[in-house]
Amino acid sequence: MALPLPEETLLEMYWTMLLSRRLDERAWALHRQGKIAFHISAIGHEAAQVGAAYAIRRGYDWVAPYYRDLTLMLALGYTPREFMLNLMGKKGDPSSGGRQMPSHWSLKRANVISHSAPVATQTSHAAGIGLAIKLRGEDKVVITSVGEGSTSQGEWYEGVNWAAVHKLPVVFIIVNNLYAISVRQELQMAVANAADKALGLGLPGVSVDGMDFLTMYQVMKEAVDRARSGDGPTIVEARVYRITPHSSDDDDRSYRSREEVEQFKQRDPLLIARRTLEGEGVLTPQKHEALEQRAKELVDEAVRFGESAPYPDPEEAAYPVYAEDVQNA
Amino acid sequence: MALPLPEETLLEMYWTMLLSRRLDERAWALHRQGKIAFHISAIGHEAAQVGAAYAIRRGYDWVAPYYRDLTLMLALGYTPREFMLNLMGKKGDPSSGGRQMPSHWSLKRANVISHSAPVATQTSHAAGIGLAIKLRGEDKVVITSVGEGSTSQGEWYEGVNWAAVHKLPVVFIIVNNLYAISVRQELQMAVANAADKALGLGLPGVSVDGMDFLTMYQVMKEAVDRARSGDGPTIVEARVYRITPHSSDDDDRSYRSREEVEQFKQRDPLLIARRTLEGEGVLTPQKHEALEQRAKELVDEAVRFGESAPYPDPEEAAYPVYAEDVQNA
Amino acid sequence: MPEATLIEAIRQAMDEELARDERVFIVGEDVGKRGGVFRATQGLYEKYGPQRVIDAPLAELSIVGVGIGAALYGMRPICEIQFADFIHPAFNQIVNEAAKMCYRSNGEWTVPLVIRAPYGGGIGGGLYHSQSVEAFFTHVPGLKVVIPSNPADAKGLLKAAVRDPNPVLYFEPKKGYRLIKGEIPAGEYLVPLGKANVSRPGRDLTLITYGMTHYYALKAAQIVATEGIETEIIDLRTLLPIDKETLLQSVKKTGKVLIAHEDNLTGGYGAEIAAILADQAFTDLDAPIKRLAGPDVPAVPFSHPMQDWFMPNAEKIAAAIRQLAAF
Amino acid sequence: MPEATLIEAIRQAMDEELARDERVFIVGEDVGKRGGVFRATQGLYEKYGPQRVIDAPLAELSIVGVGIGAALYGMRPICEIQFADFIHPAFNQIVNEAAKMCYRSNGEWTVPLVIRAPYGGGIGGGLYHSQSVEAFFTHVPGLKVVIPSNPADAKGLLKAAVRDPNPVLYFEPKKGYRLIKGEIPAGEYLVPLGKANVSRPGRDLTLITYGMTHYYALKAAQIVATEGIETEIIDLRTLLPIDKETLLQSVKKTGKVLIAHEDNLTGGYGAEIAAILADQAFTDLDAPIKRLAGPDVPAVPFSHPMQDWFMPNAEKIAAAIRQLAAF
Ligand SMILES: Cc1ncc(C[n+]2csc(CCOP(=O)(O)OP(=O)(O)O)c2C)c(N)n1
Ligand SMILES: Cc1ncc(C[n+]2csc(CCOP(=O)(O)OP(=O)(O)O)c2C)c(N)n1
Ligand SMILES: [Mg+2]
Ligand SMILES: [Mg+2]
Repeated sequence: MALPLPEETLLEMYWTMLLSRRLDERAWALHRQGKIAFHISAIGHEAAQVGAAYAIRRGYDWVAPYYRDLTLMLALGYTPREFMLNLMGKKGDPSSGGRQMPSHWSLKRANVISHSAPVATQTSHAAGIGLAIKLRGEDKVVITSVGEGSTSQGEWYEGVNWAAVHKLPVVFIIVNNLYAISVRQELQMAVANAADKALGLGLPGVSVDGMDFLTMYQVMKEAVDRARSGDGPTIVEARVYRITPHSSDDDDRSYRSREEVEQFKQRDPLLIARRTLEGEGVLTPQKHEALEQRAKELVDEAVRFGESAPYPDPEEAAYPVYAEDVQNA
Repeated sequence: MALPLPEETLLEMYWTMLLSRRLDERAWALHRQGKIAFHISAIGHEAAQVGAAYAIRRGYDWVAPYYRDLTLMLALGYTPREFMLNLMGKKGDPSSGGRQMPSHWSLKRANVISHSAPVATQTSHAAGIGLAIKLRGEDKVVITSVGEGSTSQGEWYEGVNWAAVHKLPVVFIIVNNLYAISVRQELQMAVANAADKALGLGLPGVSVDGMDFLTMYQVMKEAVDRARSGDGPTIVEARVYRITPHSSDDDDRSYRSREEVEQFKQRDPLLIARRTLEGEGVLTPQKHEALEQRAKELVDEAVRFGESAPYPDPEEAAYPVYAEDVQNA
Repeated sequence: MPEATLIEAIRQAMDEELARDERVFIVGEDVGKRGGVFRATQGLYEKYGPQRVIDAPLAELSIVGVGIGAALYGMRPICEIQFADFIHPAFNQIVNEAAKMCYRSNGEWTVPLVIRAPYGGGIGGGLYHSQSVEAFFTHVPGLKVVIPSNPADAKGLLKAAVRDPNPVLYFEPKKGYRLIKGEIPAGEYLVPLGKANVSRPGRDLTLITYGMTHYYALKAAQIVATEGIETEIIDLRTLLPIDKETLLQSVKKTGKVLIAHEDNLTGGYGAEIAAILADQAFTDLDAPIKRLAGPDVPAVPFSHPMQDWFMPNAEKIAAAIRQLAAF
Repeated sequence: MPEATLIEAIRQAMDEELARDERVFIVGEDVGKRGGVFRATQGLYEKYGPQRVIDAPLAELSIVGVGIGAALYGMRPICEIQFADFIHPAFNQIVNEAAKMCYRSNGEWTVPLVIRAPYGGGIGGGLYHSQSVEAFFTHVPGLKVVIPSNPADAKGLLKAAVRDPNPVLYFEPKKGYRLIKGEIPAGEYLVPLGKANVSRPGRDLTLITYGMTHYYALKAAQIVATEGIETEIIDLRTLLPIDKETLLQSVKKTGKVLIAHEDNLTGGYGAEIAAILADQAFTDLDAPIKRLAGPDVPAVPFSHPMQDWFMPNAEKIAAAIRQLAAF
């Protein structure tokens, strides 16, 4: 297989996935220890996210993510320390200064817009950014993601429709992990693949194995190039699996079997990536071990940093309601 | 051509279209005379509506219409007198007792539910009726209609999606007259045919010449049969043209050429129906003349009836806000 | 009388209504196998099956829209909105459709529908899992709006809501789901919609409240009672239609009014109560009408110190009582 | 100073802002070739082209959502909702997104967006072309809500709204589009948001109102003036944030308050004004705070006699003034 990216980049992608996984696992541990109140996980989704991130010009293109996009965020320069501030609701959390729940991202320096919890509302924001890019005649692209369940929302449909009608430079990622909390895909949609929704909206739709970071990267790259060259939007469905419960508030045993979960763990995106990269001689067990070591150190350090960081002052909650009140500018 | 329905029924369908046209024309005249405040027209849409009406078991199946469905309503037993009460906002208007604008239908005796002005809200109502029919194990069917522009609403998408997921006995009619007021189809959707939206929702979609009542009838009949037999919903796109301005408040000269309108008048659904029926020997010029005569009499009588009918008392406006206040039951 | 938590009371009400009337069904996200994210419908899917307890697509407007359609056909749907914060996509269906159906059809069509949604903060839910949304709907004629404050009312009001021929919004104080316990009268138990409850009699001032804030209010009244201030508390229970009678009677007696709710102040439900009293009880008033409400920020923040800053509690209410009593 | 109608003033404001700032664009249904169903954007499509005056799909939530996205990117969109009655599908985008963006991102992202919508009845529009919707939004911190009552304000407020860094809802009294005429100061003319206007001074009572009802209020004040009653009228202009200062000053002087709006009474905007005054002006008040508002029915009916029954007018307001003045 001809590698589509330089070795260094591939290693960076692998590193990002690994770091994401270790941060995510630590978050679950912190939750068990009662040190954080909530976590919503990206475990199983890492390959799809890193594939998407490396298909855009990071820091130049725009991103409208959703709550599972930890790996994507790390690829855009979000740091482990920042994630810990976010998890713990500490001062300096760049997403919201502790106002939003964890994993409700925003990172202005990386062109990541703020999203909310009501699902799919970011879809029309992405279309609007695409419209602005087009009106200004720029060559930027915007990518946006939602879960497959969220495509049941009229919010999603209307946003994609705008981009299709106006041929806007947007890539709409549908992260299909088969479940919306407990509700399976069959109760959300009557099409076999979420990507088939593209057929009704008049844009290309591709369904891809989102457990394989290189496949995801390649499909995303095509879609992003297409958007950048003015040919319009694409829907990319990344087929993944959520290996953990929906969130730290969930208990998934009521709605799916342990066998099913175990089966999908065989296709863990980190294992697949490691196998590919080792097969290509890009990664060695030694290199992997070194990365693990570095991840552990970074995560440990980030936790210490987060724990010693102060909480916001209560009175910070009073602003900024209006742009006039902004005090962090 | 083998006629799909008894001659008598075909004549009835033709009669309904003719009566609808003459009532509609009279409404425009009444508006010009300052006798009514508002009219929204079905002219050009008659064939699609009569085709749909005769495909269901009228009075048994359920209907969630939209404001252009005058012909459909007449086929369901709505009377010229009732239409005049409705146009004039007089007491006894069966849709709303003068509360709603004209052509916002409701006719409980014919299983026609009340619809509002915000477009496409009736789509999920139709899905809900379909769900109720299915839950009760009945063999009824519900049909519902919207314009092609209204399919841009998330409201429409979500309602159809429900029916597709649960295989509900619903037929979703999209009346494509190319315009939503002034906005052409190309600015509403990126698909060539509105029926293509079915591809993204996982149900069959058929695009049909809605200017030909027999074609419309046959396609609707299939879709209704399919729904009744438990095989699920269908989208039927009726390609028509709105020969009049959008409503009595509209001036269509700013957004479409007179040539275009003239061209479509050549395909007037009444002319097509008359040609077909005369060709088959079902209709003769004499019979046609008699129908015209009867229509004129009926319309004249209805106008007189409407004009002499009283307005609602002002205080009627105070109720019924809640079911407890219902005074007409 | 057995003790139950608030959420058990709600579950009981649904269970009994499902058993009583086969037109009743539940529709919402994760209400089936999962039993609801707060477990309000736990066990009902197993008991009544997927035709009576329906896992909906993740799409609130159609959850309500489908409910309306089914109600028009003669069913009695209970729609669950997973969090009140997610009722906004269904606003058009609730306000333009459900609320106006009876009026616009001159009574030919009615919408016997219940929409349940957990509301309120203090549970670390941040901006989008903490909202109070009642004021958007108490402005809408054609809707009924109910908020229970204790298990007995929760059960009796929900059962009455299911039987009501109108669209009823039923907001549940989620922070109280397991926190608030109480006895529930045995057997068939209904609490009529539209009737407020004087949950604590008192002579010095009238404290008007509902839902979770009522829980704090009771505690606050206990605190100030030790200081000799006797607070009369009115638990509204039904916010629309408003039980003006009960309010006016109490104010006639006390002459002082404090209105408390968690939702933000400006344009909140308390404004209407204040406005009614400033008109109809003007001559009975001995002091300015006071409101204690959430601050005018977009929603409850996540981080604990900021959440605490936002939330009402017994101490804040006690302070407001003292100030008003001293007027 | 040239005279203009209300709608001409609105068009002028958009024309000037489009010319001044290339980040400004208009998006809505039929705003292009058709020039808007009320002709508010007439000529602008021809002048600025389809990139600056965009005919949107028939889908309000995405009209607002796309506007928000473009605003985040640095544009200054003006979104037109064809009738205020159709703003409901966009409720989630307005309340959960636009209003909360600045707060939830701790100020990193702001939404400089204007949403224009014609509101109000008396034009034979029935339940869905007559609604007043301001009270849904004046409850939402993070939004600004503006309603002009005359051409000069309409122009100056709209231009200020376009330049405001926040989401601004700008509701236009459609019955007054051609009915209300007035002079507009020449040259660049801005009216600051957040400032009410004492449009008629008087000593006997304060009449607080806005928009179309202000038009009737002026006439009512003229009628009762001939009977010796001097009404002070406050035209709010900006409903959120509220200019409390101006209100309190006036009530200090007159001691009596009548609040008038077309929207239905319960939970309407007037409730908040009454509540503020019942607290902060309590000792200044010589009479109950009165509200004259639309009746509590779901919306304005179509048929003339019923529409008249619903609508406020100069006579109804004059009657309320007389009654209050006599207290
Ligand atoms: C409008 C809205 N309704 C309900 C919820 C509650 N909720 C949070 S996540 C979720 C499931 C989302 O499923 P999916 O879109 O498939 O994404 P996934 O979590 O599987 O990645 C639900 C129902 C919400 N956040 N927003
Ligand atoms: C939610 C909503 N937005 C806007 C309108 C105003 N409006 C009334 S009809 C119409 C055009 C509808 O076009 P289409 O759906 O194609 O139906 P047609 O009138 O062409 O039959 C519009 C924009 C409305 N009624 N509802
Ligand atoms: Mg999912
Ligand atoms: Mg059309």
